[in-house]
Amino acid sequence: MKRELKKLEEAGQVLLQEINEPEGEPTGHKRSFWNVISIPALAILTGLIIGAILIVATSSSVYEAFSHSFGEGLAAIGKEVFTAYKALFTGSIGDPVRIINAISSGDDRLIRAAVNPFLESLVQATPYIFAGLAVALGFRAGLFNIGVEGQLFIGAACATFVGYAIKGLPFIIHMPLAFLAGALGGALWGFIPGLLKALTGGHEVINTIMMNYIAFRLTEWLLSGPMTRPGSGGMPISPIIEESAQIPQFFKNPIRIHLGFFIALGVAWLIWWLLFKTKWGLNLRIVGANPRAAKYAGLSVGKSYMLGMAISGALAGLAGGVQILAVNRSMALGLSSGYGFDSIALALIGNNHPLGVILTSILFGTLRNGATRMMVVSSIPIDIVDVMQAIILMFVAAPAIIRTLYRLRKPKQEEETAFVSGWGGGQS
Amino acid sequence: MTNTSLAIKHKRIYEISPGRKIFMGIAELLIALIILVGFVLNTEANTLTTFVMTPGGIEIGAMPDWVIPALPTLIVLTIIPTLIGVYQLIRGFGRATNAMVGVSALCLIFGFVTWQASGKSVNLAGMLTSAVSLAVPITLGAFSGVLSERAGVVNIAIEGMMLMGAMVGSLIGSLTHNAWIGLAGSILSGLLLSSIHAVLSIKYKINQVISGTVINIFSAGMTAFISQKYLQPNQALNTPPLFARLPIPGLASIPLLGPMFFNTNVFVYLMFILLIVIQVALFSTRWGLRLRSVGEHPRAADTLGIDVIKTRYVAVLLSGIVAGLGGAFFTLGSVGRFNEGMTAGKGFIGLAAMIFGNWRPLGAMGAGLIFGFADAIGSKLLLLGSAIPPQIMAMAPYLITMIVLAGFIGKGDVPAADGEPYEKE
Amino acid sequence: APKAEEPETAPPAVEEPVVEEPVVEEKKLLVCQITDTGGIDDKSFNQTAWKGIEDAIKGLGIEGKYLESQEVADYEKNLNAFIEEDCDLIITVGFLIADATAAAAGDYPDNKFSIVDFAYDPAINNVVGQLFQTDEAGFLAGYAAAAVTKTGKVGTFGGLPIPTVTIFMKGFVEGVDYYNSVKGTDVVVLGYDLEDETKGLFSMDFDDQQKGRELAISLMDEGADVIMPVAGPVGLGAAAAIQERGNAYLIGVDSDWYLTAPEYAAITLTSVMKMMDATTYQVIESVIDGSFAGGNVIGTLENGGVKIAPFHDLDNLVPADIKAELEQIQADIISGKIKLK
Amino acid sequence: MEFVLELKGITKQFPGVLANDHINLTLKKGEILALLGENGAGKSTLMNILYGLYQPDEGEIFINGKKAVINSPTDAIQAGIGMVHQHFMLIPVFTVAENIMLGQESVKFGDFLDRAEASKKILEISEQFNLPVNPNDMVRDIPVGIQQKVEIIKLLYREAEILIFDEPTAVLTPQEADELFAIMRSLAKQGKSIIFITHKLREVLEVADRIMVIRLGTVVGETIPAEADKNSLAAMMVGREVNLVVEKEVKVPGDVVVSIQDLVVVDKFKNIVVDHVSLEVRSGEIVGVAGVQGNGQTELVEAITGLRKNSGGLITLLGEDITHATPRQITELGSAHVPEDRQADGLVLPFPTAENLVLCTYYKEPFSKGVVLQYQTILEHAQHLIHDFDIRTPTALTPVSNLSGGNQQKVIIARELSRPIQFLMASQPTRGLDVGSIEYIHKRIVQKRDEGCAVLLVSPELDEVMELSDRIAVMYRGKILAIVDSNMVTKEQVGLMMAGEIPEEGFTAREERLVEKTF
Ligand SMILES: Nc1ncnc2c1ncn2[C@@H]1O[C@H](COP(=O)(O)OP(=O)(O)OP(=O)(O)O)[C@@H](O)[C@H]1O
Ligand SMILES: Nc1ncnc2c1ncn2[C@@H]1O[C@H](COP(=O)(O)OP(=O)(O)OP(=O)(O)O)[C@@H](O)[C@H]1O
Ligand SMILES: [Mg+2]
Ligand SMILES: [Mg+2]
Repeated sequence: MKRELKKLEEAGQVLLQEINEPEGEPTGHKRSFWNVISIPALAILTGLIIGAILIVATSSSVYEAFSHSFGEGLAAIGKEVFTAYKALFTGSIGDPVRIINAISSGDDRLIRAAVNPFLESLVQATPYIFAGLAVALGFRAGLFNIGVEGQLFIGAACATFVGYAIKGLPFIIHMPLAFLAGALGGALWGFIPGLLKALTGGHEVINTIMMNYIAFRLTEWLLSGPMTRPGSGGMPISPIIEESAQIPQFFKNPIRIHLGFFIALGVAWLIWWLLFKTKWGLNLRIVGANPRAAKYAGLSVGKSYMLGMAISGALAGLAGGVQILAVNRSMALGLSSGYGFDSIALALIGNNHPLGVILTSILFGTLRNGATRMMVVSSIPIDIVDVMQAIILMFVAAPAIIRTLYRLRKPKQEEETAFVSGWGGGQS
Repeated sequence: MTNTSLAIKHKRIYEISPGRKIFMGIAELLIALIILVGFVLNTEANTLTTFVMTPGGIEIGAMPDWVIPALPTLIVLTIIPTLIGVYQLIRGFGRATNAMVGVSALCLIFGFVTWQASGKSVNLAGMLTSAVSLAVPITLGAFSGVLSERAGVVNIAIEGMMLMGAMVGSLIGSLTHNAWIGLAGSILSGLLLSSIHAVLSIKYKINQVISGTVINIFSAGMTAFISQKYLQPNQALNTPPLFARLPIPGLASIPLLGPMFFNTNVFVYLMFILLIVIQVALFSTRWGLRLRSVGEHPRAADTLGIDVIKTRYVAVLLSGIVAGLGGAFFTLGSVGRFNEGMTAGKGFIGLAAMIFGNWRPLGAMGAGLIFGFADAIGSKLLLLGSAIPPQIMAMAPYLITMIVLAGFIGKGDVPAADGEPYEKE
Repeated sequence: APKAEEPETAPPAVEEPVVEEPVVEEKKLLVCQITDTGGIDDKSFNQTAWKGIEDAIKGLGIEGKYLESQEVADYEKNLNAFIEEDCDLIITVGFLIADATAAAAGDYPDNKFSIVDFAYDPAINNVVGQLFQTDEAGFLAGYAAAAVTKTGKVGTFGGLPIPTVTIFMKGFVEGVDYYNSVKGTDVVVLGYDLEDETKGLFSMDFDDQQKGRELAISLMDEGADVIMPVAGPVGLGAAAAIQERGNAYLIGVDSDWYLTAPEYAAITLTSVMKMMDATTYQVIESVIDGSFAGGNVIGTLENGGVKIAPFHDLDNLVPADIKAELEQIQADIISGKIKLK
Repeated sequence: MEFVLELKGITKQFPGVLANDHINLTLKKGEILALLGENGAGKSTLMNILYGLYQPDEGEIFINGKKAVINSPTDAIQAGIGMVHQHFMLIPVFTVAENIMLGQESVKFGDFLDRAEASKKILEISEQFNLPVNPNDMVRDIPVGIQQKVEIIKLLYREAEILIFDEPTAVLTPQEADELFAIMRSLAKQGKSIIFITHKLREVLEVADRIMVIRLGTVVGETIPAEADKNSLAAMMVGREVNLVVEKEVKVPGDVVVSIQDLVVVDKFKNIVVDHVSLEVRSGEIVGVAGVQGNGQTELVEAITGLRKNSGGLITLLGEDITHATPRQITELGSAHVPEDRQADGLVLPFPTAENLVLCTYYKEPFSKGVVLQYQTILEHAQHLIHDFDIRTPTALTPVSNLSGGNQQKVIIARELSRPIQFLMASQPTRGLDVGSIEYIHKRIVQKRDEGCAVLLVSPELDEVMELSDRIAVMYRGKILAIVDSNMVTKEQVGLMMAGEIPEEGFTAREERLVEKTF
């Protein structure tokens, strides 16, 4: 038993070493498994605890129970939290009893329904992965891309357009073409603030936020005008994309797991390779960590910002594109539940590393997926997930709070990640 | 010492790059061309444009309408940017270049309105009054930013603080049936959120932009949660009393200005009071000197015995108070009801206004008014039946923000230590 | 009125699906609603449809649940969640959710669905499409507005230039035009262009109430003294502005705002009602009595699916002859004597 | 005898470093005490403890015989202690008066600033101690020498009795330094006590009444100027004999490598900061640019290395026009640049040493093949340089942020000098380093020159420029006042020129090439 634990710990160590010290930039200090995992793990735990407090504090049945007696109140608290979190977990990972029952029954439909929660969590994670990579790459390149949401919309619009407007192409060409169109649209939308930062020093935080609103208005216009579905009378919805442009789903209803998830994993690997194994990536990271030194070393800071924003935008565009091509199959208002904003938290919790982004995306996808079930069972508004995410992000960003809360010792070496601050932009 | 003057007097070159000079000149001529082709050629002779100079529903401070012949006006409006553009191309305006572009842009806007309203009437005073009211949350957001950034703490959480302020104001106002208590609630919520921002960014020294993002996400989630859980099933919790219009005797009867500034609700007055208070406090008092020193060079301030940490806390908390106030405007000063996401990015535009306004209260308010104006004129043009689709028109404030930022950033005096956590060694 | 409602009545507290309990209670009919991304409190179709379910909870003793969709991809997921929950009837709301509903209806032919604000062509036999000829009611409101205005100007604005919104505005304008042609007056409608439905005044947003307020002020500044905002909660911003200025009237939409927004009762002239609650209630009834059959239900003046609300407190404002004329117009529309475009 | 200040057993432990180890120090009224010690010896730490910025782990402070608890600068100011920091603690966008009164403002009507009152007080002090300043000038507009006077007035304004000067002369011309010493002596005469920190042995011998030497956090000796000389002090500091003179053979310079003609550079406020500068550097020659900081040297260096846009003129490197070339083009032509601010410009602090060692070359073979970085090669290269240049780092993968200042500088020197170069642009290569490190870096630079490299050395340290350079160009207000043979001038003459004056008597001229007047 102990041996196995040890083995597990070792495996975890290797994994986390990867996350925190990509081969490109080892810090020379090996940190223990627990050291690395403790902060995010405890942050998530604390987020869940605070979520539970919120659930209890806003539950009328708890108050009612307390009005009867204290014991009943406590029981009600327990029941409330248990019910909610049980729904959260079975809704996102699955109910083992049910899976076994389904398998033993041999009914195809039952099995699909029983294993769906976990696979659905992966479906939910897919746009998070792309959006998270977008933010993470931005941070590595010294850019705070709050514009992922807008880039996602533009990417989705481009993918949709190529998806329905071009007809008669074979799948092998059409789908990749639509996919690339999504990347290109997002890249363009990201490139503009990158260009402005390079040329005028205008801070990308403000500009990307503005570009978000412009993207929303633009897609509204596109969808109710040029791209509207014939016969919808100007309803903001696009035609359904051609079959040849659709990213295939693997199973029948209700399982929606699709090739896009695996493409996301592949893209994450590609981004890791780009950032940590190639000179282009080093270039981006140098500019991100110290633009003045980058200039001194002969790098073009402006170009790097433009490139960084364009790649980041392309990834964001893919988040929208894949969602269209694999899940929605047409574009309408209400495309995103705020992936662009959630991905900021996500990238930070994942230490701006592709592997970390994948893990955190799955966590976020799981939370959101489970929240639906929680809403069905306990009528808890889904927005509670936002609150929990904010809290988790806060604790990850300020590990000192977690350390104080849980009386952890401070590790010898604090990791340093260069981030943007102030409004000076890339000048000086 | 050999030199008698102690200050270095540098030689300076006031020169605009030739590319910029030509670009601006062409832009101005283009504006003239748009007015000519778009408006002048499409206006019939002898039509009149009527500008109503009294907002609807107002009696005091009424003013006669302003009726102008559309075509001659438009011709004049073509000539002005033409002359400016030609001069710009030949000689250049040097330091006045930006101002001249501004004048040309004004000609374009005024021309557009004159053309659209030719043969009709348009309530100009109403539009300006509307601009002031739309400027209020933006300006308050900008003031909030000025307070914290002058002390060296970037606050992008203004949006979140306003959203929370709006919700809490509505909730408390509804519960107590008292707008003032609601306002106090908004302020308190701003204070609470800003204290989180302060603790995270000052005490724990986490990146201030991230700390702000945390608060924005938290506010969006929390307000939606509470709204769904309580406000929406129980409308009684979401019907706060509104602050009523409060004309200031005497001043309110000044034509045009009276209705715009002195016959509105308490938030517009608060905006002006804050303008003066913050301006004076920052630049003429001991408190302000210390606060600014902390934003410029915290170590220097520290060595002189100024408590950097405390000063920053105070600044951020004040920033939260003002942001909470800005939030209250939405529910208590404007619409009397909260709903999710109702701040619609005003906090962020407020930050842009702060930058555009050079981290000064007066500049911030000027910028806020420009954004408010952009918004108001957009609606007015839609109402007049503009050819531009409403979605595109709605982009105006955001586009203007970007253009303005591109033109002005880097020229301002951003506090030198803005965004940098202070580490006592 | 919502004011009187208790906070907890909205989503009835739902116990864990009873699995272990041996005593088989008589299972209540479970009706489940999936909102579009506007959310349950959109002061518009989501909320009105939910009101139909709430009425059925009280009146028919059913059980009701809802799920909010945060994005388009949630539609399918939420449909699956409710299918798994064994809902007896699933109500979906809005045009945008039509594709997903049709797909689910195809996959689960034994389940019953109903969709608000959409009609399938051809009809699907396990989905009831609910569509509303809102312009018919809007026509009446326009006529009444034209009769009431003192300035000769009335106004309207929308949330987004989409058919479900512009159909209100279109009917409203046609009603005013009809009044003009009958009475030889020259009442002007600000904010909507019959020729081009994308032209007009729109807040471009169903959230920004301050915008609604400013749009209403802008309309009043130009002289409008009756205003019909078709923009969900944004319309309440307009209501606040009208109330504050005090010399104009409001026309509510979707539900009777005199009842649902009682704080503005004093200025609410009437409301263009889209009886989604009633039609939803009817569909639930049809499930209970076994008469449920797919197809489309078109709400018209004739079947009471759309109507205008009483004038309530402002009854004195509308002359008796106008009321009579409105009755007549209603009959003429029903009979087809008056044709809407 | 009563001491105004007495430190007893002060100990301060930083993680891994014992910065102060039971240090005792005494100061008499009217005395000037010099503190000497190499980088990291613990001088600043001790002073920061005295000034309330750090709390000691052990030890006590007595002021005028009474035990004092100093928890913050406020306490220190209250106790009559004032400090002029090495990096001025002035706010550029505030006026002189605002800077001085900050923290002890004159106010009226409650909290409103009384600028007139403050100016009056400042002018009084200015007169009494002969420190001319104009209270209404903006600090960013006044020269460094005046800024320092502002710093001193700040202390006197607070009626400090114990004045601490932490490396106050680093940015001054010799004349200004002499002026400062005069001020210090007059302050001492008026009863103020002074602690004076410097790395310059000459200054210590000139101005101090008593000298204390610290090494590795402990006091290793105390002496008086009469009993010490430069060599003995250096040995005491470093713990070994140090060669204070740069050994350098006479060489005949070769061809022109870098030529600058009529260079004009403008800053972001459109001020002309480099004003029609012309200069040539030949192979095998070190040309030193002397001048007080802020006279355009930084901009000159940035213009030559392509970091800043030029507004006029022509620069050629090995015959190629590089006036508008990018830094990379210039580097690839065979030039190297040791930047002025090593942490801001020269290094990416969170990155490992190995990556920093290929900062300018990582994209080329053999460090990259195609787009893929060759980490194995990069590591081997790093190991090599770490050995050759004696860089003290635990491993090649240690982030440079963990290296000491001297070793960080060595990383840059190693990176820049290990390439085949024909031009070296060295900007303040020994800034803030101790004598040991300085000795090493000087040797390396001279070695490059001897190999035929052209070296342009920019430094505000007049000693460094005098000792290393073959020719000296003096920069003042953006112009080059004169270019002189380093053997032909005295330090005083260069110092005068740094203050903007050409010595009337001319230079002690030898026959040949002497002074090329450039304006
Ligand atoms: N805040 C700190 N944390 C950790 N170590 C520190 C800190 N400050 C100083 N040290 C260490 O304490 C030692 C003494 O530093 P100090 O700055 O006092 O030296 P110094 O004599 O002033 O050197 P210099 O001549 O370079 O100014 C050094 O080893 C330094 O690295
Ligand atoms: N911030 C830090 N983090 C970790 N280690 C540090 C830090 N600062 C200094 N050190 C370590 O403390 C030691 C002393 O640093 P310091 O800068 O005082 O060196 P030094 O004695 O001045 O050397 P040099 O003469 O090369 O500047 C070094 O070994 C360095 O690795
Ligand atoms: Mg050191
Ligand atoms: Mg020191």
